[in-house]
Amino acid sequence: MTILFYIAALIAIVASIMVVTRTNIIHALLYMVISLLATAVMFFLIGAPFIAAMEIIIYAGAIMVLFVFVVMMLNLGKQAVEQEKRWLSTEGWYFPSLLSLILLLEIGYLIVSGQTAPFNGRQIPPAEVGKELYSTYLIGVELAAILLMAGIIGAYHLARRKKYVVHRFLKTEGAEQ
Amino acid sequence: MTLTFLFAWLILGGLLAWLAGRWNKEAPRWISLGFMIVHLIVSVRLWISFLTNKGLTLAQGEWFLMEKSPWIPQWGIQYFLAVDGLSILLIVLTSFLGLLAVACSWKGIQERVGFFFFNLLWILAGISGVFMALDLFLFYFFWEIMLIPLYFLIGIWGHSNRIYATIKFFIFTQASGLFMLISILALYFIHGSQTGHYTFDYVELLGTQVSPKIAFWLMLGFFLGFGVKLPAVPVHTWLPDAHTEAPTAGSVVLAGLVLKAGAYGFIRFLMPLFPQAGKEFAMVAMILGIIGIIYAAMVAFAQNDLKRLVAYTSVSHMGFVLLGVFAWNQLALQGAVMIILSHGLSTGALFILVGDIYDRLHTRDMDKLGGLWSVTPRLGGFGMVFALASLGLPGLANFVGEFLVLLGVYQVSVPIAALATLGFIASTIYSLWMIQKTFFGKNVNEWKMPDATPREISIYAALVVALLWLGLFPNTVLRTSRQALKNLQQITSQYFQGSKEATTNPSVEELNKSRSNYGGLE
Amino acid sequence: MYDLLWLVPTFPFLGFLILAIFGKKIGKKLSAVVGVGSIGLSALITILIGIQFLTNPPEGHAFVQTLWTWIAADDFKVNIAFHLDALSMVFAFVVTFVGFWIHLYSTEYMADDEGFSRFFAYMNLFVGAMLMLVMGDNLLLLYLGWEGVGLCSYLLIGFWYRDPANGYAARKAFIVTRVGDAAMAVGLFMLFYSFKSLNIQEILSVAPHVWSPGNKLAVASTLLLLGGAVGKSAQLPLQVWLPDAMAGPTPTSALIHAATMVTAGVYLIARMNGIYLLAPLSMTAVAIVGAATLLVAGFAGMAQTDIKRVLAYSTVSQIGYMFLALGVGAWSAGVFHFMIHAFFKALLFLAAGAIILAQHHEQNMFKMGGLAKALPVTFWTFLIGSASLAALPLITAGFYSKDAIIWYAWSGPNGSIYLWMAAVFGAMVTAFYTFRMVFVTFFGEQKMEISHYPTWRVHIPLIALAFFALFGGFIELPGTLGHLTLFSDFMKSALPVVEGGHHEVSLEIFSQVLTAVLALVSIFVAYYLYLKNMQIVTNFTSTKFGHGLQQFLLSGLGFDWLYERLFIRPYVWLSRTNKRDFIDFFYVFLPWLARQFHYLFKYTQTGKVRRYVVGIVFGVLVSITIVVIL
Amino acid sequence: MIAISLNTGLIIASIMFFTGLIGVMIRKNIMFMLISIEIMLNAAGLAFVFAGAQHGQADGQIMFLFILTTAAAEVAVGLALIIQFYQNLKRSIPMLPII
Amino acid sequence: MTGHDFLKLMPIIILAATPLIIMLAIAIKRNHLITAVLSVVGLFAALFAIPGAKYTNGDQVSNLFIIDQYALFYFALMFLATIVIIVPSFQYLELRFKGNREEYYLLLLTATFGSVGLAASNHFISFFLSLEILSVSLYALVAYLRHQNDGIEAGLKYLILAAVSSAFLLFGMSLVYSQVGSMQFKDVINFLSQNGNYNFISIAGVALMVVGFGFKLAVVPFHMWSPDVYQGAPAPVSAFIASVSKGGILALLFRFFAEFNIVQSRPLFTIFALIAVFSMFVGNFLALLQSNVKRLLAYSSIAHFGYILVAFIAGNAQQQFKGVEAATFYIVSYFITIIGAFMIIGLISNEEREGMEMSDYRGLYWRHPWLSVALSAMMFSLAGIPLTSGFIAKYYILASGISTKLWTLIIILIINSALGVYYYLRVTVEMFSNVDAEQKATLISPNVGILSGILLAVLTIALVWLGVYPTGLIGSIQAAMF
Repeated sequence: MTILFYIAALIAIVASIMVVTRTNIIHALLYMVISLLATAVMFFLIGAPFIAAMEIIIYAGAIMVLFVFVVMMLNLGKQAVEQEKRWLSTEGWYFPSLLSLILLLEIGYLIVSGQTAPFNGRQIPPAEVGKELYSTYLIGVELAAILLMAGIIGAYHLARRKKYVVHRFLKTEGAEQ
Repeated sequence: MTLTFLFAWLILGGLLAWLAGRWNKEAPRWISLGFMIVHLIVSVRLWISFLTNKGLTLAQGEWFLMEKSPWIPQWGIQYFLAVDGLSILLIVLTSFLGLLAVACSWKGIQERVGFFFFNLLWILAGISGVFMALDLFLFYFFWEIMLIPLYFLIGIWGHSNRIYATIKFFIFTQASGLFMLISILALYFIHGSQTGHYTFDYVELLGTQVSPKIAFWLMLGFFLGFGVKLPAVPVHTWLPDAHTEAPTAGSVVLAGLVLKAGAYGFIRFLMPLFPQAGKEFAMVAMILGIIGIIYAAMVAFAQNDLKRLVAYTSVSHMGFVLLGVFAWNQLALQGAVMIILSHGLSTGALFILVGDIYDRLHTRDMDKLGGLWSVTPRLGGFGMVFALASLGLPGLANFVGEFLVLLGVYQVSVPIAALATLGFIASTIYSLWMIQKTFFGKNVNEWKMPDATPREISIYAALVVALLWLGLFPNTVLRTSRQALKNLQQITSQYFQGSKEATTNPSVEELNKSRSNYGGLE
Repeated sequence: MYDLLWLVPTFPFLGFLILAIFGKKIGKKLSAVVGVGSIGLSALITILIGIQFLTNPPEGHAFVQTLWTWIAADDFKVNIAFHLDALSMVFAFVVTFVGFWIHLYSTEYMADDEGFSRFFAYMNLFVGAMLMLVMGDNLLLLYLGWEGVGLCSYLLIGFWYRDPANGYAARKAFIVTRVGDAAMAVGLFMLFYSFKSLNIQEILSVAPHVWSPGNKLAVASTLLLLGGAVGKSAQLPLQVWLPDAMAGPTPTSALIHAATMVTAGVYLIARMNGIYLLAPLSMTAVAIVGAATLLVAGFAGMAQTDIKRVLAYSTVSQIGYMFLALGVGAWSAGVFHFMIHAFFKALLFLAAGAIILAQHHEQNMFKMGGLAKALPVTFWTFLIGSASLAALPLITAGFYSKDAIIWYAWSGPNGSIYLWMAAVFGAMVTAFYTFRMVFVTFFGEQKMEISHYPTWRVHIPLIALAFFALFGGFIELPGTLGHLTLFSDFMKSALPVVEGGHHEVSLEIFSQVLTAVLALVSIFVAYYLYLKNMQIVTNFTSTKFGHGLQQFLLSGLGFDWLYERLFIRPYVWLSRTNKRDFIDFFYVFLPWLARQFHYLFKYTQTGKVRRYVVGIVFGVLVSITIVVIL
Repeated sequence: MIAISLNTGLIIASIMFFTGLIGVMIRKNIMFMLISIEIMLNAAGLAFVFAGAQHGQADGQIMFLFILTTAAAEVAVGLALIIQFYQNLKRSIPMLPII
Repeated sequence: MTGHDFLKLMPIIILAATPLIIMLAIAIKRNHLITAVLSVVGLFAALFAIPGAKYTNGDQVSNLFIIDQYALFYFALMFLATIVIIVPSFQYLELRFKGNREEYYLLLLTATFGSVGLAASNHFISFFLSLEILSVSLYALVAYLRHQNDGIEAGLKYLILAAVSSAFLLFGMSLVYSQVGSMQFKDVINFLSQNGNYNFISIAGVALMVVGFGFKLAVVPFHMWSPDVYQGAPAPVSAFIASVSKGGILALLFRFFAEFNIVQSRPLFTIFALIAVFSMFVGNFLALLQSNVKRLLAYSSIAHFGYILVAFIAGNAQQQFKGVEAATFYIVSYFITIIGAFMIIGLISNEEREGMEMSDYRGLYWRHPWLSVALSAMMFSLAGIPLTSGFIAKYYILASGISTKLWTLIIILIINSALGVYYYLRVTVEMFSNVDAEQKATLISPNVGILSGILLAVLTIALVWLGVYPTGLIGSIQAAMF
């Protein structure tokens, strides 16, 4: 079982590295989905089946799909790739990555130096999560609701497309509706 | 109630002048003139009542008048105004010079007259507040209020590069004021921790025992705050810029009164609060004073802008005050108070004169001026009197002060007094240089200008009479400030022995012994 | 009669006020009346008080009148009070009497000058200040008068202000005297430090008890007072200003730079004789200063071409004699010489003024000539004056007063042979240059015609002063010639009598005869050189050495050149370089530094999001490393 | 059920977190930045679930749920902004190189 | 959720309900005025619910929120601030934005809700969620004028940076949670004070959380977004960001570190001290020669939060001058000044652009005396000159600093406030420098409505009143503090 865990962890890390280094955005998105699925497997192994399911349904399912949809809508696909290549090569990416590597090492050193308590690995069924969710953290849920409402209002307002009334000769701006 | 009246009256006057200024140009002038005259009458009446019944009202310790009411009780801050001999003198000076400042800017200021007099009266309110406040927080409060109107005064009605000068002046005083605020707060906490009662009350704070090392730093904070206002040499460079750019009234108020707040601060707050640190620091401060006198006099001699020259002269005169304060015996202090008053009058007069010349010829460059005596003998005559006053001619006010200071300083240390007397020579050089370049010599570029108008003559005459009166009959002033200065010395008595006991040499014992046998001659 | 004393200084001050305020309005005539009248009134009152002083002197030979308390700080009490005793009586008399004649003279001299009323205002202010100085009861009041006269000399030297050279001379005079005043001020502090009072009589009476003779403080304070006296009386170190002071109108030179102000130093030392006696070192110092000055000024006088500068140098040397007299302890002789000198020097100056007026304001002697016949009265009075100056034996007053000093220089309490020799040699030189001046201006052919014939207002003062120059000396005859000591008996009450010293009569006769002979010889030499054949002098001065010597003497033995290099140039250079006040550079540096920081941080605001994320990561890195390290 | 220690879990999460961080810093295209941010949030969520599992409490998972909702909201608004950004770009309004 | 909790939460509930009611109103008829009035009414209702909440006892509401006096004080402050921001934004939107303006108020209310939630939370979850509500609504608000490119650009920048910093915050929280085992603030703080010195992971976690705090407060290492966002965003939104959002976070910062004395743990003390010092210097130096007034206010707010951090470091050890009291007073005075200043910038704007450049304020004294008096009062208060509340605030911070002997920080504060005076004065100098005729034509003439005129007057008077007679406010703060 632990080997399975390590395999999943490895896949997740490699996939996320691949996401970061791809030039084509669609490939990056797909690698992202793989990494999410790997994390879901890890959740399942740790004993958080509900979260594993949520991860797959919402994260991989909804958010990534949204990404793909927007990418398609703005048909960024092909001609963006060469632009990406140019952008990726020219950009001096040594300094920032060096910086975050040092940070990673320091955090890793701190975590490793901490005491390594054994993992009691109790399985937490979804029922318990639900009960907990709607008793102590009820207000948390309502907060999440307001958060989503704000997100919707914001997205609605920003993404309104201006209707183009394109006349043959007078290229007027569409009335802002 | 008169104390609150003294500064609230001016604030009211300022507002009224500003409002009146919105619809007609003449009104603010007459309003502020009226307000200043009333202010002068009240302060003179206060002085007279102080002189006449000084004895009986001294029940409240040494304060002649006192007004105390809680302001911010959580922090132990009170609205505590009190006046003794020293403060009364300075308030009368404020109102006298304020009146002259209003009178002399009668023709000079043409546009936005209301706002001008608003600022002028608010500066005077701030200054009279400073001289009365005895709650350290209230003192700091007035100390800062003085700045803003003056900043506007110089910034709006100044001359060519007024922005640089006014911002430099503002930051100088603001930064040094903040250092002083830290010292006040540190003292407030030390006192609070010792006695459990957190207060800014000057009278209570006097007794706090502060360890010598910390006391030295706190004293240094106060010294920086007051040293910048009274331009002690290393931190004086804001004054010439502020003066060259300020309008006439601004310069008069700046030189005549704002500088005096620094001097007053030294006497009232620095030495009594930290006597031991003051005594240790006395020698350094006196050397600074000497440098101030000689250095500023030499720089003054080199200037070719008239106002800049007069500005440096006030730096040099204030060097004497620094000497007098840190010599801290009765003679030196009386001398310092005399210099404060006489310097206010003589430099204020010089600035009004220079302002009138500027209004006529629109140049202050001494190389272009010259031979004005033939054109305007009256202006020349008054200019001569004020220049002679500033070089310390006996019979005029400055001499009495300088002589007393040097007499007092002599008791403390001979070399410093000797060096300071060199200041006499240096002051003669620059004063005569100024007179020569402006009034004597050939009228090279044929200035034609009208002689002094009746208004100007009345201002000058008032100043000459005041200078002569202070020069020949200084006793009324000395009598007013004597008791106040004695009390201040009483506070610091354990560190500064009075001039008689400590530095006697054998000859004086014999003197007293021998004097008795032939019945004093005078 | 005595309580009218306060009127004596008040009249001149009143005159000053009236003339200063209403000078232009009341016109020349009335301002002349006010100017001369005020001095006349005060002279009248002084004479009346003088007569009463002689007939029934006040008890203790001194009268004190207190007006009001001037300054009363802690234990320092000074009041405005007048002290009249024999010494101040003499000085007051001379100031007002000679002053009156000079004022009368100047009504005509300054007649066509447009600053007429201003001139008389300054002159009245001067007389008032001089009277305050002379009659001051305490040293501070004396100091007030002291500075007042310094101011008036400044104003009057720079009277014709249009010419910057006069302004420079006036400033030079005031600043040099101010140097002396500063020394004197320190002396005052020292006296107050020891005696807790500045009242002169109190100091004099207490001094012997407090200070043992030769006490360090006594010497120091007396030397400082000497410094003040040297400054005011233009003695050796500070004598540079008097020759340039001739730039002022001639009546001023007559009154201030001859008769009264320059002798203020003499008055101060004479007045403070009590403490000087306690400090023999400073007595000798005074004597040496006097002797040295009389020689230096004498030599300088020989080479002058300007008639007024000759007289100026002669004043300096005659005051040198007075200092010599005070230095050797012959107090009354010094004062006597002061009185006589005041008469004949004022006479000489006024006559010179008449000459200048007559020669189109020409001051160079060698351009004038042959005026004897043209201006008979001026000639004869001038001759009497110069004879008295040159101390022509037996007939002139100058002889009696100078001879007494020469004799006491040797025989006085701390007189010495060298001082005597210096005095005698000085007398010879004085005779030489005086008669050189007389021959050059009055004899020989007339080079310029007369532009203005002096009227009665010039002649009467000349004659009056000439009378005193001649017969003033007979009130004090030396032991060998009738021994009349009217003047010294009068002075006994104020000044200590000359006692001690060796009194061989034969020696006294020898010194008197020697000085007389030497004086006559040098008169003849002057006659021979400047009247018989000028050639010797011209070819002497054409040689390199001769010319160099002439220039050296002309410039007052190079003191001016020295002081220029020593004091004036460094001071002016130092202050010029520091015009921008170098301390200010520090306060200019601070905003510059702030600007540099601004540009430094500005670099971080690139506007690129990725740079900001790097910034955040950098911040996190720093905090995590802190956690790791600490 | 599986005996892995909390520290390894945290290390895995931090590795993923910092890869996301590198992604944000390196990539110039905004879309990639958003995706990298998603990785970082996911990593944080992972850490929370590990911690929750360690302590046997449901808090970790509940926290993960809320992280999910915030990620969703953020992505929504982010993509809306990007759409608006390209709208303006297409109408060739010169864009500052802000990326 | 007992009856008590319900009453306790009443202010938050009303605030949450208002956007819903407004959406209903929009659904009926989309009208700008009604939306604005409704939101103001909603806010006032929430304000009046506060006294009710104050007198019901039992502060802890479920384990997420704690509605004590401290929180209620900040509630009142936020509500008033938002009301004052709404008034000018109404006029601003009328002038500048043609599209539908109602969403603005919805987002504004949710943002206030987020900030208020921050002030009241004492649990990681409520902290994170309120923070995210605030951030998400701000993304949209910043980019509200969507046809303006710099608005979109600012929005994108703000989004990416906020997301990164909240990711850091989360990661920090997870590390802390993994060690502590509970997400309640008081458990975390107890854990930290007991074994904070050797359990490095928890300290590292807190250090990472500091990134979240630092970003929202725009203190130095995380400050770079603020000038660009302030410039890009519309004036009222920048006012909101500068005041309400920073206020919420600051309230939470003080509550989080309330019992925990910063000075004990050396790493945290060094981090906060460094942040305070650098934000003071960077804020002042960058603002020194800034010619754009909005960017100048951004930099000055960085510096001001540097000063507030000094009070935070001073902590509550000293009985007389608690750090939290000084910071709260400073926040109140800071709110008044910064909202007023941004309101004036909002007023001085026309269709094309806002009056951001310094040259727009040239000679304002002689064109609009009252507007310029208000702005110079604000500037003097920011500079800390007497007669204004800024002086009392700075004095209060100085007192709290000196009482705990933080001498180096105090000296740096003094130097910086002297530096600060320079650029505040430059604004006033710009205003009273006289302007010639043809220049006058190009300047934007401000159109001050009646309502915003009154509001501005009220703000200025409040400013001067707090400067001269601050006892009222000090009293209520001292009562509210824990």
